[in-house]
Amino acid sequence: MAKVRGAIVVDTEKCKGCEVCTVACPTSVIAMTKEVNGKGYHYAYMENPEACTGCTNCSIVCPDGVITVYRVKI
Amino acid sequence: MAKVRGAIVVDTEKCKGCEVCTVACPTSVIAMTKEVNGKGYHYAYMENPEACTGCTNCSIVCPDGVITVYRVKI
Amino acid sequence: MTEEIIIAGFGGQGVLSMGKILAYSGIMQDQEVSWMPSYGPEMRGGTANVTVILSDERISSPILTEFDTAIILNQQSMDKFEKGVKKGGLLLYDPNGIIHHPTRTDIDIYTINGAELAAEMGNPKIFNMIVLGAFLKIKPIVKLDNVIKGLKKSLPERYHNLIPLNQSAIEKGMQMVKAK
Amino acid sequence: MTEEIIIAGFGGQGVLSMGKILAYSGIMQDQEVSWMPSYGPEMRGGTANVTVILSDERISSPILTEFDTAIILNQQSMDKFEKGVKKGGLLLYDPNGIIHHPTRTDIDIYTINGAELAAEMGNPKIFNMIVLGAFLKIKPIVKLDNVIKGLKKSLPERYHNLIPLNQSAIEKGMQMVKAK
Amino acid sequence: MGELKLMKGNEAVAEAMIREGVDGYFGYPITPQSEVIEYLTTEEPHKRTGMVVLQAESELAAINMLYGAAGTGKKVATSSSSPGISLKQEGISYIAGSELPCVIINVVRGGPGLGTIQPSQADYFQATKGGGHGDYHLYVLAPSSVQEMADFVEDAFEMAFKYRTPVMILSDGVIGQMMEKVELKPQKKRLTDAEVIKKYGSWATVGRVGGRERNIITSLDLDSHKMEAHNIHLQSKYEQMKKEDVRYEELQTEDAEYIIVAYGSSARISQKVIQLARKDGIKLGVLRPITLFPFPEKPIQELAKRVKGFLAVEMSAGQMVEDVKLAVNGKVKVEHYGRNGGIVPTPGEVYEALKQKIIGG
Amino acid sequence: MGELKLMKGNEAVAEAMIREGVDGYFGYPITPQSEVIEYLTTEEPHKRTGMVVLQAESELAAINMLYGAAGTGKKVATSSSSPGISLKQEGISYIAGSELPCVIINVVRGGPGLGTIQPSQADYFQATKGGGHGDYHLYVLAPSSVQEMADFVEDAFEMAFKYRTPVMILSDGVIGQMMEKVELKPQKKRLTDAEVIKKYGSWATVGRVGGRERNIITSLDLDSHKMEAHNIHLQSKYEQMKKEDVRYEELQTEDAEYIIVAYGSSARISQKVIQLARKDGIKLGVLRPITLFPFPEKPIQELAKRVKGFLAVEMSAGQMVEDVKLAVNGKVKVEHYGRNGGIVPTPGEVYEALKQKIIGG
Amino acid sequence: MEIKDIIKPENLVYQKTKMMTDNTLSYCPGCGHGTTHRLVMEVVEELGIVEDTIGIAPVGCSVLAYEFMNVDMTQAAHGRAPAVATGIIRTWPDKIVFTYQGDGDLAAIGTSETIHACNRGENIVIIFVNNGIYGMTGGQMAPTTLPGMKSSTTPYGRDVALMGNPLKITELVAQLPGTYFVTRHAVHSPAHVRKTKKAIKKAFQNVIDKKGTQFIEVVSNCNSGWKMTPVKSNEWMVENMFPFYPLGDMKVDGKIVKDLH
Amino acid sequence: MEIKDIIKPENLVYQKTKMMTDNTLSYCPGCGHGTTHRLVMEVVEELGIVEDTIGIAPVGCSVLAYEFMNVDMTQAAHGRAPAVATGIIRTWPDKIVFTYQGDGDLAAIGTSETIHACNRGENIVIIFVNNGIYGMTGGQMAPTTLPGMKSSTTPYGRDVALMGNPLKITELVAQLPGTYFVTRHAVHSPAHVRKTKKAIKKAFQNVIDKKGTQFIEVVSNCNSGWKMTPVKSNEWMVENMFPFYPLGDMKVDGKIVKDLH
Ligand SMILES: Cc1ncc(C[n+]2csc(CCOP(=O)(O)OP(=O)(O)O)c2C)c(N)n1
Ligand SMILES: Cc1ncc(C[n+]2csc(CCOP(=O)(O)OP(=O)(O)O)c2C)c(N)n1
Ligand code: SF4
Ligand code: SF4
Ligand code: SF4
Ligand code: SF4
Ligand code: SF4
Ligand code: SF4
Ligand SMILES: [Mg+2]
Ligand SMILES: [Mg+2]
Repeated sequence: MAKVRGAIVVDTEKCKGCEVCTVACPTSVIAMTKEVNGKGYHYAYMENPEACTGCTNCSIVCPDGVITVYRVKI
Repeated sequence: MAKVRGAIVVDTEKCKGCEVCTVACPTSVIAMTKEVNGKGYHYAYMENPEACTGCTNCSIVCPDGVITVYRVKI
Repeated sequence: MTEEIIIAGFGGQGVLSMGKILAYSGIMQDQEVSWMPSYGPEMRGGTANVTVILSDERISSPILTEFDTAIILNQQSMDKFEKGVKKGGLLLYDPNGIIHHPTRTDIDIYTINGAELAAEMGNPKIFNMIVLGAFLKIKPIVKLDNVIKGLKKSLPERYHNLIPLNQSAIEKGMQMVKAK
Repeated sequence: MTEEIIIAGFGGQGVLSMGKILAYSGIMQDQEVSWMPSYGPEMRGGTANVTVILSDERISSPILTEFDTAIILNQQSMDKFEKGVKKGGLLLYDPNGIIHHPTRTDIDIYTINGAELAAEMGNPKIFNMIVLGAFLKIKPIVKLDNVIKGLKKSLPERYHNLIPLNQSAIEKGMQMVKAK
Repeated sequence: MGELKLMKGNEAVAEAMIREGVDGYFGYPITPQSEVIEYLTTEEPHKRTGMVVLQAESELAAINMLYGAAGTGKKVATSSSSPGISLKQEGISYIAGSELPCVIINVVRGGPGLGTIQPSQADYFQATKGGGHGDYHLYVLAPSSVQEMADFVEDAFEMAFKYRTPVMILSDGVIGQMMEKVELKPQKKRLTDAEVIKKYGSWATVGRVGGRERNIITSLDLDSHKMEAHNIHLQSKYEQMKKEDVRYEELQTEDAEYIIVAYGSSARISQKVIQLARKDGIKLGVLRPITLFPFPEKPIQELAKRVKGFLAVEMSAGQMVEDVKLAVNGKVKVEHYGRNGGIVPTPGEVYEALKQKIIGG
Repeated sequence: MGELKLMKGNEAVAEAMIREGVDGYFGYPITPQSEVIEYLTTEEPHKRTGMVVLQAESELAAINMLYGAAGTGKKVATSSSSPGISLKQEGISYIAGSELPCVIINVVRGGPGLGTIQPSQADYFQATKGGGHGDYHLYVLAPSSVQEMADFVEDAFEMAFKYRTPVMILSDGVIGQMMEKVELKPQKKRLTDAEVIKKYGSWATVGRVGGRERNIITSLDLDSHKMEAHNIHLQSKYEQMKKEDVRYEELQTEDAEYIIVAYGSSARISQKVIQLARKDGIKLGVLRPITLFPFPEKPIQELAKRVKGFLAVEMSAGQMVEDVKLAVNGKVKVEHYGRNGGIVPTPGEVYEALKQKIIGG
Repeated sequence: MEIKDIIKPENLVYQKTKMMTDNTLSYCPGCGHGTTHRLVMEVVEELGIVEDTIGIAPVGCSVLAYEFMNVDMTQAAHGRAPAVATGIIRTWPDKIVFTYQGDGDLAAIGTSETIHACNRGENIVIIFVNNGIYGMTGGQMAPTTLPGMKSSTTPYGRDVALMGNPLKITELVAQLPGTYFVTRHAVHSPAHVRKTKKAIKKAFQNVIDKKGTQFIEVVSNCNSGWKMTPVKSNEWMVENMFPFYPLGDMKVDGKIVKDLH
Repeated sequence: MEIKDIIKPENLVYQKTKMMTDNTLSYCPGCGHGTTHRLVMEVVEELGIVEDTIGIAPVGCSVLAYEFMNVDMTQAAHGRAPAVATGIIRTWPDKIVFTYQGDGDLAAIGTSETIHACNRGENIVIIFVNNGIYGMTGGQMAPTTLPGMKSSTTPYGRDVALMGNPLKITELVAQLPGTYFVTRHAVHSPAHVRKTKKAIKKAFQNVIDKKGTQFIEVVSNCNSGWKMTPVKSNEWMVENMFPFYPLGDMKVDGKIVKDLH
């Protein structure tokens, strides 16, 4: 019964697959891809996009600042 | 009524006339000469030799260590 | 004989130790050898490479701009070193993660699915040994004996139990290498 | 004309400022001048000296080993500089505290009882001006006017009231100097 | 004629800094140059011009304060003497590498180590060849009088900003401690912050004023090719200095058969040797390098074509003599005469050396 | 043949220190030489030989720890790379002035300033002319292989104690980082404290053992005459080094018409140029200075009598070339070829330079 | 609701500040330097001080901070950032000057410059990233390396008998009269990031108000040096670093607010 | 009784220790350096450690300490004495090593070496003569110069707004785990001399017992720098220096015994 929905956009080429965001996400939205990016890193993506509340936790802990967060009240 | 008598010997050529010993002497034994030594300093001497108790105060504060103290019980 | 080799890939791929084993193998057969790594913070998360020379003569410069062999393990290294292979030289690469495959026609090009095979063998750490095997199949510049001796020399005593595993990885690489 | 002078004595005797006034006086009469002190910790409690040169030409070295005039104010300086006076040169000294008087016969020797006179005049600070006066009496290389002008230049404004006192000290020195 | 004063070299250079409109001085006491900071703190230039004077906790801190301030386009200077200058070598190399304009004064004393506080010229190599690491040079001015201690402040800053390079005034204990008469220049206006931004804002770190691209002061480049290009650029500045800004003085060289090359205090002494020699009918001249880097190579080459020999006179075991030799390049004899440990040679002994090593030899 | 190992230059020099029986190492990490201290702390030589290894808080502290320990007659060393060596200049000048035996390793990187971590030879002036203040020199050894990185440890200490002088091993990022095979010498016994006292107790500060007169380690003398005498003594040591301990290697110089002078990594590269040139019928030889101070002046002078030209090859903008010129003294042409910023020249480009600057020019 | 309906400019709630450049950070995956950089830049943006801000990059992993922070920056010699900052603030007293330094830089080679700049109360912000190791040069011991902690120069663990105890430099500078705000934080979790940012903002505001030296320690990870994954290293940090380097304010508004012994 | 009857060898109660050389001290009249030198040498004599003692002279007025103290001595570069001592004690762990340093040397240029040697707990004695000024070079401001105090570089008095407050380095090192005994004394009066000597003796004994770093501050005068007569300067010291630098133990047997804030 979420009152808000959120979504994140990961700059996949700049993500370094550190997984700090996954730990920070209170609703376990994020996982790492199987594939690697040009730098050889698995990168973050929304595995459970519905669970995202747009709380920005992931984005503010992301050391590389590669997550952009959107939120909308519903 | 001193039970001890003391005396000091000043290495006059090395005395720098700082007067630290005069201040330290509890019985006002020491004064500075009018003449100067080879370095141009007035130097310490016993002005009131009878008052000396050989307490070593003057010698232990003398920065140049030029005072030798003798003491005898009487 | 002089063989000038560059091995280049990601930091964690065992590039440097592969070079070291090769160099040690050279020593085991009384050759002159040199091993020159890229070094410093550029390695951080980025690429690592090492230049290995085996020769019957005194080696002058350990730093090269042209190579008899390039062993390439990621795209950045491909971009950087494909052009450095001498005419008629060898380029061996693992196609995993390679988007732009080599295009030169004046050199011999081989591939080895090292990452895949290592995963199959259940141990990503032997990746570099598979690649080494592939290389030695194409250019048997050092004998397998000497490689094993080299391994012994370069590994601390407590890891010597891993030598058979490494040997089988090398042999796997020898089997699976493919001309492109 | 070039006059090369050393002034040497204890730290507190005003050696450096005497030299400075002399140098300023030279400037007042459009001469080239140099003033070079001994410096550093050796001055601590020990001797101080200054070499002053007044000349009509560009001065080469401000550091001298021979002097036209030596003005000597303590025994150590006597020991050190008597021999440096040029043949026919001048040695002026204050006999107070001097045990070994100068022995040379090829130079002019004068004395000035500066310390005594200063004490008499009730101001030990003017000691060096008395000595300066004595020197200028023997070698009037700078005019008294210029000395006064020099004094004005070298003293901060707030001390200008002291100039008459200094002038009378100089004059005293001029009167009291004696050939030895 | 401007204002005439009797001043120590150390005081003159300090007063000249104030009048030059210098923005900041960062220093640490050391004999024989402590009068520089003592003069400045006594004069309180922050009241006269707004100039900042700070006694740092060490020479190391001082040179890095200089680095910071110089990177903002401010006119800044430091001074020290030999051991303190050695401590500054890393910083100096950074300043040269980052191309920052500033002035460093070395009032040289005898070394090596703690050595002596007496005058010396034994820091020539350090000053001219680069005591710090890497390929760089300072523009080095060598005053030989109190007047030049004052005058070279302006010249030093002119070169510092012309080339965006650290400039060294290489003096010694004689020049620093002696008093001579000196004619001081009138006070220049210190640039306002806005003027600094306007003049140097294109490269200086003054904040991204007006939202411009950021400026960076650095000597680092992990890309060797860029680093090489940077080095080539630095070298080109040194070449330009050699073309445009060599300075020297020639004394009676027109008819000279022998030449003494000497700078700073040694040049003053050598000047007297001319008189001694000419009295004996020996045609001696003196070439005094005023810039030690760039070294007056050309005029020495020219002289080498027509004279019989050179004597390099330095208060050192023989340092500048190498540059004289490099310039003469084997054409005629080059010898060295020097004193060490704080001893200043006399004209007489220099003349003797000339006769023995060059004329007789 | 001794034990053969594949080692980095940095590791080899570290292992050689242990085997030499060195008593102490004081260092601070810096690329490209951090492997020296990493190897030492991993090997735990205090267990093998009793050798002490300490990571200092800075290079400044490290060089002064070295100074303290060297003053007691212990065999001690430090290592760093260019910026760190600049920070040590004051300390090095003290060590030279106080005549203490010790070894300083510089694994040179590109400068100036923070520069680059890649190899360079641009600290030649600093090493050979004296980056610190005052007249002093280091005895400077330039290894050109991992084997020499190891071997020169023994040689360096031999010279350090022979002359009571700091010795520098001037290496570079190539030699430090590359692995080659190296034959290690057997372990020497470290001197016991009693042996140190016996051997060096006449001058070293080890306590007034047996109530002897006190020993003093100092570089200070306020008396200029004594200081000058001390300087003359130092210079006499340098003269003795020039007579007795110059080292160099000549490659195919017997019939050579052209000579490349190069040391360290550059010498290895130049060696390849001989092959290229001789293939074209050009008689090229290489003279490799092994000691940079004392510089092999004599052999170059000899060669200058019969060859047509010299090319100095260095990874710098041109530093050693000055010493080559000083030796050649105008007899024949001397030119310089160098790369900067961490770039190592290829044999091909050196050959091109030789043709253009010397043979064609 | 579909993702693409959420991802619309009007719904944007967080994106990397424009005060960070577009250059890819040179740091290892998960390294706290990146987060700390960003917080400083967010504060500069929010306070609207970009035209007056000058940063000093150290020698250490963050040597290239000038490639990432979109402000004027000077790269200082190892340990000398506080002196460099002093040179700037003294000649430009109205500028906002900050240093950004690692623990090797600030507490080993730079100890003297740190202590004296703080003691003089230079009006600057010092951001001190303490990861207990020399990250840049390959994980050697730092003055802040914990007892028993492994590094490439203490491969068997830091032996305090030989190397001394870790240096709590922040506790020391808090006691100098020149410091005004001294505090210790971390950036491994969202809550900590928020607190750290608040502290940084306060520090910059204090400098705008000319209050003297502001000293912010950020206890951080060094995955490469510690040889752990980023997530593991953050856990290790919480368990091992925080007990030794407890988070929180030490000095606020010029007053010590905590027992520092 | 006549004087000559008193002055007989058998009546001798005090004479300068043989551990001081016969060279005339280079210090100004009344300077506390002389007294402090003597106390150190008396302790060395009394403990019978001359064969094992190595001293480090600083750069400062006491640079020539090696001319006066009759022990093996090394003259260190300005501020580096603790590093020099470290080099010695590490390679000769059984020797007795002490440094003798002024306030400029120890607390300005040498801050880093001081802090780190103390933090490592090097087994050495540090004798720290704090006269609030740079005596040697002519009386410039030191880190320990009092607020408002005149020196040749603060001719109108130290302005703390510009130069910071005096640095209480001894209070800082007392807080480092490596220090074992940290104390502050003076040598201007017989009673103080006696106390100081006791402290020095305890420090040397602690080093013999391998307890770590011993740090003894001696607050002293600098007549030349302060421009006062020796007697006046001692009075001034009591009135002005002691309130700021209170005498007494700070740390004994490794435990802090005083509030140091
Ligand atoms: C004078 C000098 N010494 C040493 C170095 C090598 N060096 C570069 S970074 C560094 C340590 C950095 O550690 P820290 O300050 O903790 O930063 P981190 O990388 O951990 O963020 C060292 C020793 C140098 N560049 N300059
Ligand atoms: C690197 C260096 N910087 C500066 C100096 C000059 N110097 C000599 S002693 C001294 C200050 C000494 O003051 P302090 O340590 O307080 O000793 P004090 O003379 O007061 O006993 C200075 C700055 C020097 N010799 N070396
Ligand atoms: S925190 Fe950032 S860099 Fe790390 S995995 Fe998540 S998105 Fe990628
Ligand atoms: S915004 Fe919040 S809920 Fe959404 S992915 Fe990030 S941390 Fe998870
Ligand atoms: S204390 Fe010593 S030096 Fe001073 S006056 Fe007395 S005897 Fe002379
Ligand atoms: S021994 Fe005591 S009583 Fe005698 S002179 Fe000295 S202080 Fe005075
Ligand atoms: S080495 Fe450590 S501090 Fe440096 S970027 Fe990597 S994780 Fe960060
Ligand atoms: S200058 Fe000061 S510290 Fe130095 S000897 Fe004189 S009184 Fe003592
Ligand atoms: Mg760190
Ligand atoms: Mg002092």
